[in-house]
Amino acid sequence: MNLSRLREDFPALHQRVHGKLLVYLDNAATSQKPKAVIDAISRYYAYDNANVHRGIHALAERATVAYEGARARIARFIGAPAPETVVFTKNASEAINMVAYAWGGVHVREGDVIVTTPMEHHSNLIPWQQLARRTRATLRYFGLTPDGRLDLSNLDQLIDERTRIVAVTHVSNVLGTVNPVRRIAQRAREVGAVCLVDGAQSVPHMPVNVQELDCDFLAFSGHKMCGPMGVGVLYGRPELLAQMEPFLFGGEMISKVTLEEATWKDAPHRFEAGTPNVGGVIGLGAAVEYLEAIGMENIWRHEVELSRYCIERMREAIPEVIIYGPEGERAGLVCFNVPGVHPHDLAQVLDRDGVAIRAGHHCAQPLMRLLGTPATARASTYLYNTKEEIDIFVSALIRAKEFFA
Amino acid sequence: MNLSRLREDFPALHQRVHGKLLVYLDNAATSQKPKAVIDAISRYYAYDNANVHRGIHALAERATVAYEGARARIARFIGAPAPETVVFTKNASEAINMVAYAWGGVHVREGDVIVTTPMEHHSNLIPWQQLARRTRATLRYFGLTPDGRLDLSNLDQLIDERTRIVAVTHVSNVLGTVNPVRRIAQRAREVGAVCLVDGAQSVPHMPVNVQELDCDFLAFSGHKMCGPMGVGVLYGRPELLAQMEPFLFGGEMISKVTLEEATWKDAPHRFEAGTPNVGGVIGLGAAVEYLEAIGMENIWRHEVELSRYCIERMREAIPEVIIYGPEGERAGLVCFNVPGVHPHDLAQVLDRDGVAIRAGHHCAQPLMRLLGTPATARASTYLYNTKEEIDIFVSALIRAKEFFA
Amino acid sequence: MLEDLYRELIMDHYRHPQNRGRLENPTVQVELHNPLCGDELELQLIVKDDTVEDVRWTGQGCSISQSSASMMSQALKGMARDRALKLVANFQAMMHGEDFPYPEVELGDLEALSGVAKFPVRIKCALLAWEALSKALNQSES
Amino acid sequence: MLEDLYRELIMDHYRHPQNRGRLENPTVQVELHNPLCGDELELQLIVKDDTVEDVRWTGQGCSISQSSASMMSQALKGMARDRALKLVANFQAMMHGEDFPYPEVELGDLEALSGVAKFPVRIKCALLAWEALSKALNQSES
Ligand SMILES: Cc1ncc(COP(=O)(O)O)c(C=O)c1O
Ligand SMILES: Cc1ncc(COP(=O)(O)O)c(C=O)c1O
Repeated sequence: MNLSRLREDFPALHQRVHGKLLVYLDNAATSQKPKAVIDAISRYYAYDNANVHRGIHALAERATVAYEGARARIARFIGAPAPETVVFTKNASEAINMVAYAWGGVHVREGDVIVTTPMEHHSNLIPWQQLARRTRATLRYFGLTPDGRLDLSNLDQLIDERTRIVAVTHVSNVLGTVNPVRRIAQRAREVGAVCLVDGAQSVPHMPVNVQELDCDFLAFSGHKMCGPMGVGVLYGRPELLAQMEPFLFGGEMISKVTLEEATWKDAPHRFEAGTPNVGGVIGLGAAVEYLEAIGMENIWRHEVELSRYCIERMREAIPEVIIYGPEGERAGLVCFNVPGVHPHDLAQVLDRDGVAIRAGHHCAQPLMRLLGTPATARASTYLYNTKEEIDIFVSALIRAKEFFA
Repeated sequence: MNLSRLREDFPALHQRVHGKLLVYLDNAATSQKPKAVIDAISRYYAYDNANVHRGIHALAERATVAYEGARARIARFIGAPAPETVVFTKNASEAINMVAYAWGGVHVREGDVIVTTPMEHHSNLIPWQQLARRTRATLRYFGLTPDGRLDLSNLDQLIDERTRIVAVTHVSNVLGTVNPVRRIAQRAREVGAVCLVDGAQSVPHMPVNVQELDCDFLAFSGHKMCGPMGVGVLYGRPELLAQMEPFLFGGEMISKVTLEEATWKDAPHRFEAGTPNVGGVIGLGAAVEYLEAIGMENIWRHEVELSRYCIERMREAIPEVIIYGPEGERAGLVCFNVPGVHPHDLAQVLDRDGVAIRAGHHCAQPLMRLLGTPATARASTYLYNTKEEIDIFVSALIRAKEFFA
Repeated sequence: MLEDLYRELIMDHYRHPQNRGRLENPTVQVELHNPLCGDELELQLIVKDDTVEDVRWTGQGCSISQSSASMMSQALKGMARDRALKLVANFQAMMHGEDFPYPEVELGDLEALSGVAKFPVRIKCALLAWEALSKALNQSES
Repeated sequence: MLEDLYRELIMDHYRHPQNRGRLENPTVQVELHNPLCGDELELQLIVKDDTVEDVRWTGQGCSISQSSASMMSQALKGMARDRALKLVANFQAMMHGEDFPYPEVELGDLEALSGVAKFPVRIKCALLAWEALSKALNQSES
């Protein structure tokens, strides 16, 4: 990876903020976009914009080919067996809600068990809480080890014959832990449960193959992987999608409609009611093309190395720093606290040095409670971040600490 | 309105299709985008892109200000009493589904009545069919007059004390009829029902003021009004939004979360789970700014005149043409059939002359059945269309008719 | 080119559809429609001794769907069930621009529809009758 | 400028918070939190004869939310309920860059927090204690 060349592709990275060069370390919230993606969207709106699927004219045909082409590319990117297994939503959250309503609403009954973990993002937690409440099912949680991994010692009791669905994040957006989702999905399969993987923090950063993971559903968001906002993806095993009733109703997803009733198209269209975000999907297709050209293996190695370097430098500079999550290989994000300085104040002071980090509960309040802190600071990297940026971040951190001392 | 200057703003209009200058008459499906909108989106992604609401750094602040600023502008545009009454969805369909689930699911019970019309787009029909099915409520339909208006003669019996919700389109996407929604909303209020107006075909084309209409909900889509795809709007009366439980769960919409339960933020955030389409909303804000500068009154007058001219010219050229919908003032769209030529074939042949129209059921199968045809052709205009384009369209129509004669 | 789509033979069948109508005693019938455009088609067959003895169809649709049904019905009469299934496969392959799986079964006049493959949105129109045929033949399996 | 936000007085209150702790016998107490960041605050008052006789607060949060609570608690002691409500309104106006609705009620030291108004995301931090106060005073209405 030629970092300085690659950075040229991202216009947002070359701006000054409060007079300082921007160091963008808030990638777990959303990534910046390469010019290729921004231009693909502009070009679509400038020349090919039309509603898809039903139009006979040239623009509608171009838009449909581009939209379905992006679907095929994204399917290949995650190793999906067919384009039809990829449903477009507005974000990962909608994808997860769709499964909770459309699959869960039918297959989960009173007394059944839903298994999830205390390290989930709210988007992969509250839909299951609500499903459990609606169906009177039981919500059961993995334990966490002291170093922030899932406790697998009781896996077979945790995921038992009463379990209908296991919802687990691939990579924690707080701890950086990479969870053994293949093993968990296998156990789910053994007891006849389905396994949904929240890939919001994995798909953008590492090679992910749904057939190797052998999961039933995978949800992720385009905006965290160089794509535009407003596009999420739900991958579903073909048999499961075929069984699922739709969840949103309207144009594009119907087969036959009378005043009394309606029948549905097959997946994926059945789950895409209304005009889809064609421009957004095309943008995500361009993002995937961009990422593939760089190589997901390379991106992952780069980020693992960055987070290792980052943690090392932080500990050197501020020995009392608290770093959350496991030692060893972990994703390119670091949640931390500097004793005596609230993460908000850290983020504020760092911002004035041009360094963008995030502070707060990271949509993981239950995990915050387990970690014994109401909030943390988080520095999260992506393919374009450099060690020099980590150095700037750490220097800014030292200044911030001194400011509040 | 200086049409030739205005047309300069739309890059898509200046292309050739099969060697002919594009005449885009598929605006009811989706509109073209002015450069101001395309640039606003590019600029956002190039410089201000960040996740909103929770970030302390400069980009997050800029993104949040722009996102909430667009909300305020859009609220003003429809005469909403406050920005908080505007909820962003992915399209009009999702907005309507949200009301059917989140309001309907709670307030509609067995034996209650839901009133709608046979001229609805599937997106404002199937959500109510499904709600009626889930709750065992009764679905009741307005009658249509022979010239394609709502029959109001039995309004007081139709909307009676058992009625909970009335869902009606403001402008029909097939007939061009402008429905008297203010009168209908008033009747709904009298019996304590709420009234949802589908503004997908009105908000882009005419001045719409929710307080003048006195409706409870208004749904519309950004992509039909010069904005990008992937953004819809649900306006809701503040008291109703405050009562409504959320419908999608996840990040951004919560207040407090434990492993067992969660509480919600107030509207509108309560209804915006997950990362919103910030870029799309900013694009819609720019679209509204663009439309306001031209003036919705001017746009409406222009389109009324265009459809009058179009119908006149079509009848002159092809006396046997069948035109659906009322005589007199109607929206700028014309559904029609040329006897002996299937609308698909018309659309195909017109496409080769550079003229983009739509053919099919226009997501209104029940209405097609009432009109006694499986499909129609549709030419639909917007602010940038000209009488010269109508002339080109009509000439192409004559050639197409001859081709199939 | 528009002429690739609307060949003379196609227009002939559209203007003078063959075997349009209903049978008194079909052994199998199938109703299908194309949700994209609202086209509808009802296909009736008399299949006896593994042979398609008679065919009728009714429906509403564009020139492509109507002529495809008309030409199909003509090709079909008296054809062995097996061969008809192979014809379906060949026709579908032609629409998707693929090689014929059964080159020994010739499409004859039906090749006039090959131009449709260049018009992605219209492929569904051409295939509607064939989907109905495929269903009908599978249902008539004894 | 960062100095507008982190004025000396604010940092003093952050490092040495006033009236932090819990009361034995509060007449009213309110717990609030800021969902944007997880900040939490519990406010306890003793309101007697329409006067705020004592104040304590606990909670976790950033320098702005903590110093705001601390400075508020200092200003509040012995203040008439009515005047306290006006102080809330003035403080909120200051945060939103509006004119004081009750110019006769002075903010005193609290003006040190005026710089927060330039940092939109932090306004909620500064307001947390005041929202709690507003709720508490309304609840303590006799
Ligand atoms: C009257 C009407 N209602 C609803 C819709 C649905 O809009 P969308 O597809 O953007 O959800 C449309 C547009 O197709 C429409 O014309
Ligand atoms: C692990 C995880 N899951 C789900 C989400 C939700 O993604 P979105 O907000 O795009 O729906 C996020 C991102 O915020 C995340 O980090």
